[in-house]
Amino acid sequence: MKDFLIRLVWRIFSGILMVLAVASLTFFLVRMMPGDPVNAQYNQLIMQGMTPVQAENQVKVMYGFIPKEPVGQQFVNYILNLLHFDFGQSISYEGVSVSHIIVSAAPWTLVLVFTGLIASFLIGVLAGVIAAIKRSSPFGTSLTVSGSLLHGIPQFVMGLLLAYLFTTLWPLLPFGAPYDSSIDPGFNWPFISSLFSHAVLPVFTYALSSYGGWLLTMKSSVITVLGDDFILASEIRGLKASTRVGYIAHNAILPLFTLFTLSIGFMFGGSVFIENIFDYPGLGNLLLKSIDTRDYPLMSGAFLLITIAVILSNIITDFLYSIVDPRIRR
Amino acid sequence: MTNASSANMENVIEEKNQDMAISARNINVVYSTPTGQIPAVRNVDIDLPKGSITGIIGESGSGKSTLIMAIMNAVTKPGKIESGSVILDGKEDMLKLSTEQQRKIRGKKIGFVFQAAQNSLNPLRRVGQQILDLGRSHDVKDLRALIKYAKELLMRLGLDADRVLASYQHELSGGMRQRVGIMFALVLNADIVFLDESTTALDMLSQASVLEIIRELQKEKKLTIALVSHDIGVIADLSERIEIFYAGEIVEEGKTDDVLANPQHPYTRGLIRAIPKISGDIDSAEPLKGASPDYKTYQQPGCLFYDRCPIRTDECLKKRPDLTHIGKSHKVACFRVGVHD
Amino acid sequence: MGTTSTMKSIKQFNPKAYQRQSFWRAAWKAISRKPGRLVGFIIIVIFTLMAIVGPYLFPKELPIDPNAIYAPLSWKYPLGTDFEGTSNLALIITGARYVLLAAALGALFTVVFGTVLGLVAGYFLGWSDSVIMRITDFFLTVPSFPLLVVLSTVWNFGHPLAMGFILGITGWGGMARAVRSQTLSLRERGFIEAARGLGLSPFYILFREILPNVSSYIGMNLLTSITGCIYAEVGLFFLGVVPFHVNNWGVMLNMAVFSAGAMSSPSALPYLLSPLLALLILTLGIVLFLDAVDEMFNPRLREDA
Amino acid sequence: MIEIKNLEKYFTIKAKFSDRKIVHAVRRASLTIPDGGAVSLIGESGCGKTTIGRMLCGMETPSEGTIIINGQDISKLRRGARARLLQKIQLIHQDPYQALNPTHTIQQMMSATLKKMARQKKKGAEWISQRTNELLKLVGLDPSTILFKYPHMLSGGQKQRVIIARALTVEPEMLVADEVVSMIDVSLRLGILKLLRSLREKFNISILFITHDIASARYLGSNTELYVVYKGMIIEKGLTEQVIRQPHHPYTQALLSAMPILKGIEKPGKDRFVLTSQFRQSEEEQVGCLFADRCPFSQPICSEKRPELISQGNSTDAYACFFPEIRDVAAVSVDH
Repeated sequence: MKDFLIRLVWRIFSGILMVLAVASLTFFLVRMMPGDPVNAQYNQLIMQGMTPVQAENQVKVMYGFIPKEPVGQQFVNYILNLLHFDFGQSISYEGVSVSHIIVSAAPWTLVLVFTGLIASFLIGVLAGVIAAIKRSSPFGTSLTVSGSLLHGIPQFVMGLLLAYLFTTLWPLLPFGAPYDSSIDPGFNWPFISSLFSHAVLPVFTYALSSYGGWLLTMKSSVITVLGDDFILASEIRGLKASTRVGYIAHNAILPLFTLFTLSIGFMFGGSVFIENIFDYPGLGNLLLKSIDTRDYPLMSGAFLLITIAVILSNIITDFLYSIVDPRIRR
Repeated sequence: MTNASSANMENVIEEKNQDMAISARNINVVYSTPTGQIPAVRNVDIDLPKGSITGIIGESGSGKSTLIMAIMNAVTKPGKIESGSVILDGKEDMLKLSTEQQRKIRGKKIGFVFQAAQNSLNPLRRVGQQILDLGRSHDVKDLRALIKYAKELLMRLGLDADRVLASYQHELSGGMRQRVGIMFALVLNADIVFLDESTTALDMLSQASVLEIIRELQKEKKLTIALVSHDIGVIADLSERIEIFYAGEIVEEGKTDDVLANPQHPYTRGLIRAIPKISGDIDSAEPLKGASPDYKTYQQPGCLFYDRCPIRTDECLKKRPDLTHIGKSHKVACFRVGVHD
Repeated sequence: MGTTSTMKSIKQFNPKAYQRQSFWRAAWKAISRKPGRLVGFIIIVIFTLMAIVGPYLFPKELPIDPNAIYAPLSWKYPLGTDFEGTSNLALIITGARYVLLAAALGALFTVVFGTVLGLVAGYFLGWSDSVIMRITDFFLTVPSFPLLVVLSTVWNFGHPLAMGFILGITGWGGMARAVRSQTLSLRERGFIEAARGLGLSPFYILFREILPNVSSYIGMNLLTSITGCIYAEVGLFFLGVVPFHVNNWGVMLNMAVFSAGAMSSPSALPYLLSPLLALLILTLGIVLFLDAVDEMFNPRLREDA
Repeated sequence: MIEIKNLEKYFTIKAKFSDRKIVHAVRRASLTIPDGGAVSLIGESGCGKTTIGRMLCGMETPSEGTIIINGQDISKLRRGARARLLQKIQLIHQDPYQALNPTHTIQQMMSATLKKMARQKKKGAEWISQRTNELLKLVGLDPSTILFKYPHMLSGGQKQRVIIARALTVEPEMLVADEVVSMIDVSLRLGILKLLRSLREKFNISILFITHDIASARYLGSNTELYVVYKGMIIEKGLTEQVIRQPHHPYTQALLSAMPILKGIEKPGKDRFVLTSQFRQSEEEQVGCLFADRCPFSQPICSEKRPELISQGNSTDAYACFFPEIRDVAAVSVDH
C-alpha cells in the first residue's frame, strides 16, 4: 500500500512536469511565431483606439501575459494562469474563454471516437482470436489479410473513400456537418436521428482504420500464448475446451488492455482527419481552425488538453495494469 | 548378486506384473520439416507393467519426449502419429478413442509432470483456482475434498499448503513449482504418472528430495511411472526397468541393474563410460565419439548408431538390427552382441 | 549441408567478399522466394525510379490544357486531368519526388536517432539511460500528429529535408524504446559479456555485436516508418495547414476535396482518386515486401531458404 | 598465481519500490590457484560460487577483500592496466547457446580478438588465419568445415569448444569455467572436461571450475582442489578425491548423498542420508552456522556461534564445523 502511494505520487509529479514542459513548448512556440502575434495584437488594439493600459489588459486576458514584460515574467504569468485552468481568451471567437470553447468541442470528439474505439476493439479482438486459431485455413488467412490491408490504409484515405462510396456513388448517408442544419437542435426525434445518421460515416471510418491494428495485435498475442507451455499442460491435464479457451483469452488480452487504455488518451487528438473530412466540430477541427485563423491562445489550449489527456491515461493505464496482472502486483 | 538369483527374481517380477498399465505397439511418429520427413519415433514397442517404474534415456533430440507425447496422443505439429496402438489396462486403445474420452483420461488416469524449466501453470490464476478448474473439468463432485487432498499432498511434499494454494506461479521457486506439478499429477488419483525431465533443472539437493518423494508415493499408491530423462543418473537411481533410446528407436531394454552392469549395445556401453561418475577410475572414462543424432542420422538405411560405433561392420550399414531377446527380459538391437570394443 | 563444397572453393578466394556477396545473394533469394514479396519489391523499385527520374520526364511547368479540364480517362490522359487540364499521371509522377524523399529522410532520421539513442541507453545504462529515456518519454507522450500540426505554424516545410527532419524528430521515440529493450535483453545473453571479457571496445560491441542482432527489426521499422511518414506528410498537405510550395500528392488531395469538390462532382473524381491510388499501391508494395526483411537479416532463417 | 583474500560481496536488491534488500552473496572467501592449477567451487545455485568467478574476471567489483594476480593487487591498479591484467582471466559461460553472437560466423568471432592481438604483436593477416586454425584444432574442431558456419549450425558441444577457442585467442593464464557442461549432452560432457584438463597440462593454464556436480570435478586432474560453498561461505576444502571419500562437513555429505546411484554399477555409501528440507534465503542474518537450520546433526551451539574455516593438521584440508565427523556417503563401485 505504501509502495502504491509512493508510486502514485511520483507518477503524478512527473505527469505535472510533463504538462509544464509541453506548456512551455507552446509558450515559446507562440513567441517564435513569425511577426510575434502577441505584439501584433497589442499594436492592433492600440490602433483601434485603446489606451496602452487597456490594450495591455486585453492582451493579458487573451494570452495570459503582456508583451512589454520581460520574457521570464511573461512565462511565469502564463504558467500561473494555467495552474488556475485559465487558458486565456480566444481571438477568433471574441470574448469567449478558450476553456469554454474546448469544453464545448470535446464531447463531439469523445462520442465519435469512443464509439469507434469500442466497436473496433471488440470486433478486432474477436476476429484476431479467430484468425489465430484458424490461421492455417483460408478463412483465417483472409481475416488476417483484411486486417493488414485495413491497417495499412491511412485514416484520411479511408475517410475519403467511404465518403465517396456512401455519399456520392450510393447516396445513402449525409455528408458533412454533425447534423442537418435545417432541423432545430433539441431533444426531438428528427434531430436525434439526424445526429445519428451523420455520425455513422465518421464512426465507421475510425472503427475500420483501427480494426486492423487490433486484429493483428490480438492474433500475434494469441499465437504467442498458444505456444506457451501452460497451454500444452492444460491440454495434457485434460481441462475442458471451454476452460482452455478462457485461459488463452485471458492471457492473450492482457497486452491489449494496455494499448486500449492508452488509446483512450490518444482519442482526443486522434480524429483530426475524420473531423476535418466530415466537418465535425470536435477538438481536432478546433485545432485546425485555430491554426487557420491564427488563434494562438485557442491553439495552445487545444494542444495542451490533448497532451494532458494522454498523460492522464498513461498514469491510469499503469495502475490499472498492476491490478489486472498479478505479476506486476507486489 | 549372482546371475542365477537375478534370473529367479525376474521370473517372480514378470509373473506378478503380467498386466500392463500401458502397452504401446509399433508407434511411429513423423515430423514434417523443410528438409523432409523425419521419423522421430520409429517402430517402438513399449510396455509399462502396473506398479513399476520405467526409465527412458535418450540424448536431446532422440525422440524420447515425442514418444510419451505419442502415448498420450498429444503430439504437437509438425509431428504426426503415423501408426501404432496404445492399449490402456489391456482395454481401450488411446489412439482410437474420441477426443472427449481422451481428455477424460488425460489428467485423471494419466498424470503428467513437466520439465522443471517449463511453466505448466496459468500465470494469471492462483494455484488453488487451477486445482478447481482441473476438478471441474473432470467432473469431480466434491471440490472441497479435492482441495483438502491437494493440501495433504502439498504438505507431504514439504510445502506450506495454504500459502501455495493462494500463490501465483511467479511467487513460487523452481523447486516449489516442481512439487506443485507433482501434486497436479496426483491430485485426481491418477495411477499412471509420466515424468518428463522433471528434475533436470533442479539443484542437487532438491532433486534428491523430489526423487525420494516420488519413490515413496510410488510405493504407497502403487503408481505406474514412466520417467524420461537424458540424465542416466536419475533414471538409474529410480527406475526398475530401463529403455535406452537412440535416434527414435529403442536400442536396448531390460532391468536397470542388468543393463547397467552388463550393457550389450555399444551406445549403452559408450554412454555409461562417458558419464562423469563419483565412483570408479577416472582414467577409464571416455567421451562418446561423434555428434548427437541429427536429421541426417534418421535418414540412413542401416543401423542408426553406425557413424559413432566402435565395432561396426559393413553389414551394419546395409540393414537395421531389430530389438531381440538376449536374456529373459533383456533386449538389444545390435548385430554385434558379444563383440567388445 | 549442400553448400559445403561451394564454401570450400570460395574460401580460397576472399572470405570477406564471400560474406558480403552472400548477403545480397541471400537477400535476393529471400525476395524471389515468394511471388508476393517480388511484387512488393517491384512496386517499391518503380516508385523509387519515379521519384528519381520522374521530374526530368516532364517540363518544369506542366502543360495545361483549357480544353481538357477534368477530362475523363483516355490514352492521352491515362488518369484524367485536373482543374487546369494538366495530366493527373504527370502530377503523380512529378509529385512523387517530394513525397518519397521527405518520407525516406524522415524514416532515416527516425531509425538513426532511435537506434543510436536506444543502443546507447540500453548498453551503457546509468545516467545516459535515464536522460535519454526521459526525453524519449516526452516525445512518446506528446501526440505526434497534433504536434506536427502545431509545428506547421512556425516551421517551413518547403524542402523535403525540412519535412523529413521534423517527421524524424517527432517519430523516433518508439524506435528508441524498442531498441533499448532489445539491447537490454541482448545484454543478458552471454555473448555481449563475453565480448567485453575479451577486451573488445564498446564501439565494436555496440555496432558489430549488438547492431546486427537488431538489424531485421531496424529494417522492418525503416519500411514501416516510411509509410508512416508518407501518411503524415500527405495528411499535413491534405489538411492544408502547410503552405503549398511544390506539387505533391497531398496538395492534389486537398485541391480535389476542398477546391474541386470531387466529393459531389463525379467529373473531378479521377483527380481525387489518382493520388489515393498511388498511396494504396505504394502501401501494398511495402506491406508485401516487409515479409522478406526478417529473412534477409537473420542468418538462421537465411540458411533454411 | 592468483590469490583471493577475504573477498566479500553484498548485492542490493530493489525488491519493492520503497525498500531495498541486501544480500550477502560472498562471505570472506579466500583461495589460491597456482599456475596450471585447478580449483573447483561446488554448491547449489545461488550459493555465491558464480559471483566469486565473476569477481575474478572483473565482471563484478568485490565489496571488500583483495584479488592478487601475479603479485599485483588489482584494486590498486589504474583502469587500463587492470583491464589488461584481467584479460588474462577468461570466463567460459554456462550456456553455449547464448554465448555466441548468432549473426557472426566462427571465423568472424575468432578474428575479432585476433586482430587486436596481431596489432600488438605486429603480425599480419597471415598470422590471424594461421592462429585461428591452430586454436580450433587445439580444441578438437576441424577448421575447414566449421570456419564459415554460424553458431546455430553447431551442436552444444561444438559451441562450447568454439567458446573455449575464442577465449584462448587472448592467451589467458586462467579460465573460469562456470557450469560449462551442464547444458551439453551427457555423452559429450567428458570431452569438454578432458579438453580443460589438457589445457592445464599442456599449456599451464589454470582453471577455476564452478559446478553443482561433484562428479565432473573429478575429471580435471588429480591435484584439483575442491571448495564447497554454502550461502556464500566456503565451508570445506581439500583435494577432490579426499573430500569425496572423507567429507567432514554435513553439508558436503548431504551433497554427496544427493548424487543419484547408478544401479548395477554403484552402491550407496553406508552413511548416505537425504536432506528433505528446502533451501531458503533467510530473511534476517543468521548468527550461528549457516547450515544449522537444515543440518541433521546440529547441536544448540551451532545456531549461536558460527564456526570458522579451520585447517586441520596438513595445510590443504579445512572445514567449518563444530562437530566434524567423517561419514561414508559417496557411492562406490560395485565389483563384478
